[in-house]
Amino acid sequence: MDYSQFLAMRQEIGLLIVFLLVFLYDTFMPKKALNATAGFTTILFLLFTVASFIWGNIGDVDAFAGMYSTSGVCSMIKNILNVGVLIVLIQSCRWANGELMIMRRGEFYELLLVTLFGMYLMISARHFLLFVIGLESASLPLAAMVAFDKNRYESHEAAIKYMLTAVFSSAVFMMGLSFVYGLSGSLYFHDIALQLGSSFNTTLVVALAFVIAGVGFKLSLVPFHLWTADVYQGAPTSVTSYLSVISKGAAAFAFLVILVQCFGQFYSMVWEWMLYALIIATITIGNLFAIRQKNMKRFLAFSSISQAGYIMLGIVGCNDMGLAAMMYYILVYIFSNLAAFGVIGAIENQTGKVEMTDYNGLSRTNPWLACSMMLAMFSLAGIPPFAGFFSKFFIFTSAINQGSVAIYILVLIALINTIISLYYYLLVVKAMYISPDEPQIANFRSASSERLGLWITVGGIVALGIVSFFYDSIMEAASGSALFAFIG
Amino acid sequence: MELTMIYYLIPSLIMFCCGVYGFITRRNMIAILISLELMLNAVDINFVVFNRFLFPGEMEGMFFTLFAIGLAAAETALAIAIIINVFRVSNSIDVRDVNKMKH
Amino acid sequence: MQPVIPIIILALPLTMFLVLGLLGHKMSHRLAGILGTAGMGTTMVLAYIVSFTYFFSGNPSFIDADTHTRLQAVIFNHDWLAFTPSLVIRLGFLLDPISALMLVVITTISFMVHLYSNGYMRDHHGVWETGFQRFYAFLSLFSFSMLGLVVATNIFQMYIFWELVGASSYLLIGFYYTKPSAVSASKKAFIVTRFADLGFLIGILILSFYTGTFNFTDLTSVEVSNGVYQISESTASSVKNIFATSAAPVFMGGSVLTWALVLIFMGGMGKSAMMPLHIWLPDAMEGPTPVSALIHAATMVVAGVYLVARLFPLYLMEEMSLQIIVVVGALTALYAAMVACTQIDIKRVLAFSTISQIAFMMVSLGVARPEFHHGLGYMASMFHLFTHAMFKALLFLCAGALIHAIGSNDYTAMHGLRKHMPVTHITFLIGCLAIAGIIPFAGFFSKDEILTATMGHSTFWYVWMSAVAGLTAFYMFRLYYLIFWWKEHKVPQGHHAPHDQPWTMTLPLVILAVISCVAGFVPMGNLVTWNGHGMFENVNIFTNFAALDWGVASISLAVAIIAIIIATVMYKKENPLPEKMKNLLPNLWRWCHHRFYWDELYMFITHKIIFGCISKPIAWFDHYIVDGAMNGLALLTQKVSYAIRGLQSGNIQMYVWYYLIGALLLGAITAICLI
Amino acid sequence: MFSNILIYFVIIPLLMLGGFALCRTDKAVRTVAVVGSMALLALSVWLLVDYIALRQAGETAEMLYTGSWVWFAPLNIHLAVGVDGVSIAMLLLSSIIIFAGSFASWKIDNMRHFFMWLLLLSTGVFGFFISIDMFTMFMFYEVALIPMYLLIGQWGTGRKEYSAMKLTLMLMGGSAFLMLSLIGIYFHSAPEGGQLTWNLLEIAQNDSISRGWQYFLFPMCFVGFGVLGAMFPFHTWSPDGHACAPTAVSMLHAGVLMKLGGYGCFRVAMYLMPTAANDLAWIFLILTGVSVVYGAFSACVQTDLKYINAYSSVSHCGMVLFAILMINTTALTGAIMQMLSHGLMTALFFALIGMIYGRTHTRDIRLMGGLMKIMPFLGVGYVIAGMASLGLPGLSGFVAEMTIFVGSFQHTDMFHRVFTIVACSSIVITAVYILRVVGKLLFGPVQDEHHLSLTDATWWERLSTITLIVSVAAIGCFPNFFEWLIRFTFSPEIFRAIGLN
Repeated sequence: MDYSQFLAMRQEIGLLIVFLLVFLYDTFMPKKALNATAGFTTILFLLFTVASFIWGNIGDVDAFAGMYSTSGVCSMIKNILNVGVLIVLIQSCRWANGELMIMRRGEFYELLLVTLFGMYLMISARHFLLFVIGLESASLPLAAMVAFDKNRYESHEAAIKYMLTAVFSSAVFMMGLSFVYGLSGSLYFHDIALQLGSSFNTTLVVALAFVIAGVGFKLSLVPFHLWTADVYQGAPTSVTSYLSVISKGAAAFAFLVILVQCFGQFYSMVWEWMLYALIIATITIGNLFAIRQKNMKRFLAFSSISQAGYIMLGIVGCNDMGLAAMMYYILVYIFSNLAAFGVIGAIENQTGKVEMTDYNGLSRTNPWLACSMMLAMFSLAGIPPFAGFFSKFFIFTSAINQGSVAIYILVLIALINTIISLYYYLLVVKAMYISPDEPQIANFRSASSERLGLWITVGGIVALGIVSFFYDSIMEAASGSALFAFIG
Repeated sequence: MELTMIYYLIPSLIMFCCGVYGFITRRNMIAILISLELMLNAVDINFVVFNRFLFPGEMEGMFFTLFAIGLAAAETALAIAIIINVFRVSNSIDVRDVNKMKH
Repeated sequence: MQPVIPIIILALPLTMFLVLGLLGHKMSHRLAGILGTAGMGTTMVLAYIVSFTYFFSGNPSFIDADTHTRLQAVIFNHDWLAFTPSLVIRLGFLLDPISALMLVVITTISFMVHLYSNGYMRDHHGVWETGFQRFYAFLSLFSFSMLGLVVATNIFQMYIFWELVGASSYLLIGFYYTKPSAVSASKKAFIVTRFADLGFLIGILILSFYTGTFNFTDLTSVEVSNGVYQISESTASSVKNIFATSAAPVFMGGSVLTWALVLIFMGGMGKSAMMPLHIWLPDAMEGPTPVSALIHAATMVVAGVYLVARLFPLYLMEEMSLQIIVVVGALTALYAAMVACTQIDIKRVLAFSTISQIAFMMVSLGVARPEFHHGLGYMASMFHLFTHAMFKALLFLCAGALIHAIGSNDYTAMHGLRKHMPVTHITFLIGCLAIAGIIPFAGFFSKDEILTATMGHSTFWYVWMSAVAGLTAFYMFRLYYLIFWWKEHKVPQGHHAPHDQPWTMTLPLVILAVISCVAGFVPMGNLVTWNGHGMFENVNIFTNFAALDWGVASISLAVAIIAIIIATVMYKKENPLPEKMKNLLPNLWRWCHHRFYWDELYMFITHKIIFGCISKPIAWFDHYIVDGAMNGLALLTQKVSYAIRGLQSGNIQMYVWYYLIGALLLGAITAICLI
Repeated sequence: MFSNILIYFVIIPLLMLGGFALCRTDKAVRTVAVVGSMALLALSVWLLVDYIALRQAGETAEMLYTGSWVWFAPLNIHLAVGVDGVSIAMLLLSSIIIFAGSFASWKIDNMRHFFMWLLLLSTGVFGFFISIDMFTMFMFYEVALIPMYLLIGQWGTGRKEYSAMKLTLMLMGGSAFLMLSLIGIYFHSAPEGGQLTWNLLEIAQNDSISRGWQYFLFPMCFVGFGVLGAMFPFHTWSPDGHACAPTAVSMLHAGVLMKLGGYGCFRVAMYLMPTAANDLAWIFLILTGVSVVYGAFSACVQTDLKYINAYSSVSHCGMVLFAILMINTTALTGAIMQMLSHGLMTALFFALIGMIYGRTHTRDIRLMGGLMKIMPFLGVGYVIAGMASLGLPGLSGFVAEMTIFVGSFQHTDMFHRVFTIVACSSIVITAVYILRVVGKLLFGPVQDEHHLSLTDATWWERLSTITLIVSVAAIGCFPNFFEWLIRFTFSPEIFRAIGLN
């Protein structure tokens, strides 16, 4: 065996090193030094992120007989996730240093890094065994993280809901997988595609549906989304923000890889239509549920469900442009959603309030928080000149690139849904800026880590769209990918 | 009588359905976990059977099954831990009691 | 002719308007009055110069020396708005017989009114009316607009100033804007004329679309051919050809030309208060009396007549449109005369009399044909326009003097004023004689020409119009007697006896009275004819006498005298005869007194139909259906959102159940669809 | 990039935004607002003069001052700018109204934030008018929409939350259709194998959108812009929105923002899809023709001043779209004239209504009366605005409407004729509701004793009003200049829809 193949996995290995260092620090450092765990982890991760940007991309390399593959796009999406995780880490500093967390904050970081490792595997896996390992290691530790707020009942309810549905989902997924295996005789993506040829039968369609359901669960596509709202609401805010952006981003990319690599030849016959149905259902149901939510986290949960639908539009296009648009969308979505969660977290950490009515008159007491929240909402709603507009526009453009009338109708439905989504995003703005009620939240100074997080995210919201560099480089990475060879 | 593949697949399918049925009807969360195990094991059987009957030259399905068993164990451990937590907080492991967050 | 003077004629009133309007409140009342009057006086002098130059200078651009034909002279013409290369609105100055005539009429009356208002617009103690400066500003605006209207070189310029006179009329009627009746009268005037203008506009659009021009010189040029004066061959053929070959030559039973002309006439009907668009004029008497004299008697209301006269060669090409004009005019004339017999408010009597007299002019235009005395009706119409402006302005100004002295519009508050206000009495009498058509006052000659022309066209209309002429004499003398005779004037306790007004008010009366006496001798036939060709070879002071058709003249004179005698019998002294007459024909009297219920009909149409049956339902529709649909959509979304909330039941088992169903359905439906 | 004058139309508002962010006192905010809006005004006047000079010098290019800088290279998105006479007229209109609007909001609460949002809106407006790249155009379009929500919500009156939400959602609904059609146009912007482009001029030159696709995309594009142009039946955001908006916002919104709709309709929908424009115009002609009289009739029975004006805007903006759909040089020129005219006079109306409302604290005409005596300046201003609205010659409304009517009358078929006459009849209905308001509001006896103690306009209100009145009169008195400026765009060679008509 050629051990130099491990070099291809440099990003994963780097992450493992970070994980180990954090583990060692947590285990062996004196108690006093443990106060610095959060800072240590963040800085370490920052270094890793930077290094990953610089040395991460080694071009298209397959390793371990094709089980593992990395390319410009893969390293790009990993880097994007890294940025998101970095922001989550910064934002969670205050929470991690809080009274309740003192004993367990090391575990939080370790679990988080492990799940990220799992996601890396999901992204780079070209063999279902590796993929399943990645999937499970990305979801099981998350259940523990969701349950982190030991003293809150909701946290446990969320954890058990997540746990049971996740295992159910992976059972269904593997059921589907077993039939795919039965039909193709291989678990290599590449071989599956070769073996299946272009013929398909009922079993394969149902198996494919099961596979889609399994990954769709991670992405919280309707109707596999039902866990999302409860879990987001119950989990600690930092975990929710992590769940809502990072794991979704990784899953979306993995979803794309599976669909085009294994089942690419069935695109226009089978799963294009499945995706249409899923996208319409996801966007619509997510929006319809979101409009009457009162709890901010639950509200953002439904909003993130409908955002997942938009992300899927990038897959429907099934070309480089769609891939780039999807990655760009994920990047922008990370910043926008994290800005929103940053504000929610800051307020929750200070006052414990998460209801939308608590935000009434926020602009008068905490103008900067309100402003960040508003920008986040505008970006999520796709209002220019904020990044969300560009990402939405590009993802619609990439979808329409496919050219059929059906896709126009699909996009039209998605666009009409943006109006519903605008409505509920504006509800938040209305509460903060327009509602004449007495402000519920007194003026306070949020922790410097929270402010740093907000500055980064708000800066991203403003800059990611207007500065074309980000999209251009993503597009450059995506246009080199050989992912779409089987589409036809 | 020769035991063809279908003789294995049908029980596995039945197992899977039992698991689903159990998951949906049982109130005890431990029972639900057991149902989940049933489902996962049905998947394992499938893999093994397919490997054995269709692609006997390779071992991919077998290996997958091994890993799946490991994963199932991890899942169960974690699930039980959380169930215990839930029990500590709400004094109940009835699954229908954990529905405070809804709509 | 250099365009300097014409430009000043237009620019001076406009400048006055701007100066008085913008700076008026900073000036003293007296200064504003003097400024306005002086400005108008200057304009008048300049207009006289221009007009006399046109008529008498013999300048080859004004008169063709060989054929003695007066020409249309465009003094200047500046592009204002080019719609297409050919359809261009130009602002210019067209001199031809009728515009020169109108220049004189407008500036004279306007100057008189300006002068008169100096006295009228202040009370007995010399306190100025509020908004005196504004009043003069509006008068100047009106004069500007009216002058612009008559010198228009193209039909769209005319429309522009047509609208502007409408607006200034609106402003002046509503001068006493705190009075609700004045406000509603001004509104009514504007809206009714606006409705008529809609017709005018569409007419213009049709006409200009098919002829490709707005210019009067293109549309109506007249030339001599084979010794006969007629609409120029080129214009006639091109217009005819265009209308004959255009894509939609026939529209709802009429040729496009007919439609265009009738619609344009509709505009004229509105401005000139022809039935059924006359209802605004009586109400317009809510404005200050000098305004009524200027706008609603002498100048603006004859714009309709002027419009038809201006396009007369075109009307000649469509017999049907002329017939319509005759019928509308004749009906209006009779109607207005009948109503005038029963009104109490002296200004209303005069208003209806104005309507009736304008109708005379309309009929006269309608019956004019080149075959008959070189289009005598056309000349008569313009002649009557001229004389009527003078004596009707005189009558209105007299009425103003009376109202100013008495403080009321009703003759019931007057009676027997002849001794108190001798100057007013005499001048009013002269006005009455003139309008009644008594020789040798101005109205006699012009009305006689009209009746002659009507006779030449149709005996029926001649009899009809003669009867109306008789009615005119009757109601005017009824008014005269009721104001100045009937019974002795009772001065209320503690009041001064009414007396003649200051010189600023009496001087215009005297001047106008003198004009009313002599205007009939103006040899109009040589100045204003439809084709520009003079009617008489030699002109002297008795030309008009010589040209009279004595058959017609004696009959009309007799009718007038009989009517005056009846009026004298009925109204000279207080007697029960009028009451008896009223009781003899109660229904007729009631209908006349209520002006045949036109106003009520309009009220019904506007309030019940337009507001009640169109606007309100539309507003309702907008609010409940269109907006309701939008709100409904939002509500539906909310409702659906609530309806499906059960999906998120909070129960894990339901979650996986939906999950499974979803996955199976996804697979199954796709499979079924594909296989 | 910075050598192009047009860019400064975006940069100045952005600088002003920055300036506001630094301001600490109301006085400083006012200074920045006045200086900035004067700079914008000066810039647009200078642009106008320079443009005329270039055209006189024989410049025949379709657009002048063009510039194009790559933005998102993979999608061939450029920041492309360029103006012709129409855009310059619109820029001028915008800067005049922003100038007047700054003075009209001299005393508003929370001034700094108000002006920041207002200037964000203006950035969008200016950006929209200078863009010739569909993407940037659309971006600026949406930039202009969203500040409305906060401006109405925070500074509005009445049912402001409802109205703000409705306005935003309906306009965004329109832009949803718009976005789809723009993307659709992009993918058909070049013949098979050619470089796709967002640039309007290039797309028009390529002329590669097939008839079928035009049929599909044109209605969406037209409706998308039409919603902002208050096209029946998508106009209901307008009355509620205007009624609740603060003065300057109503001015800017009715004066400029609604023009974005009309501008987009011809610059994108008709310009790029001439075939469909000609074939499908009749559908929209019915809608807009209806909206002309429908708005006017609705205005007749309203009692709230702003509702009256909002419905009159529906009618007048309906006229804009109506004229655009007539697809000939004269009518299209008239449409732009009507945009200018309506923009100015409706801004004037809303300014005056705001000033009156600020004094009487009611907008119900039944509760007011005789205000002419109490506040003559505002009264006279209102009458002038009314006269402009009902089309008095010498003011802007007349020339615009007449151009439209003459243009529309060029069609000889029954359908167009009937709708032209229907549209013409609106001048009567307009007179009805304008005079009704003027009569009730300004004339007659004073209704409310308390009103007697009210004061007339302050100097900044006078300045704001006079600016607008002078502009209205300038268009009304010298229409040929403006028509000349505009007409170039609509020569059949450039605007192919006319050639096809």
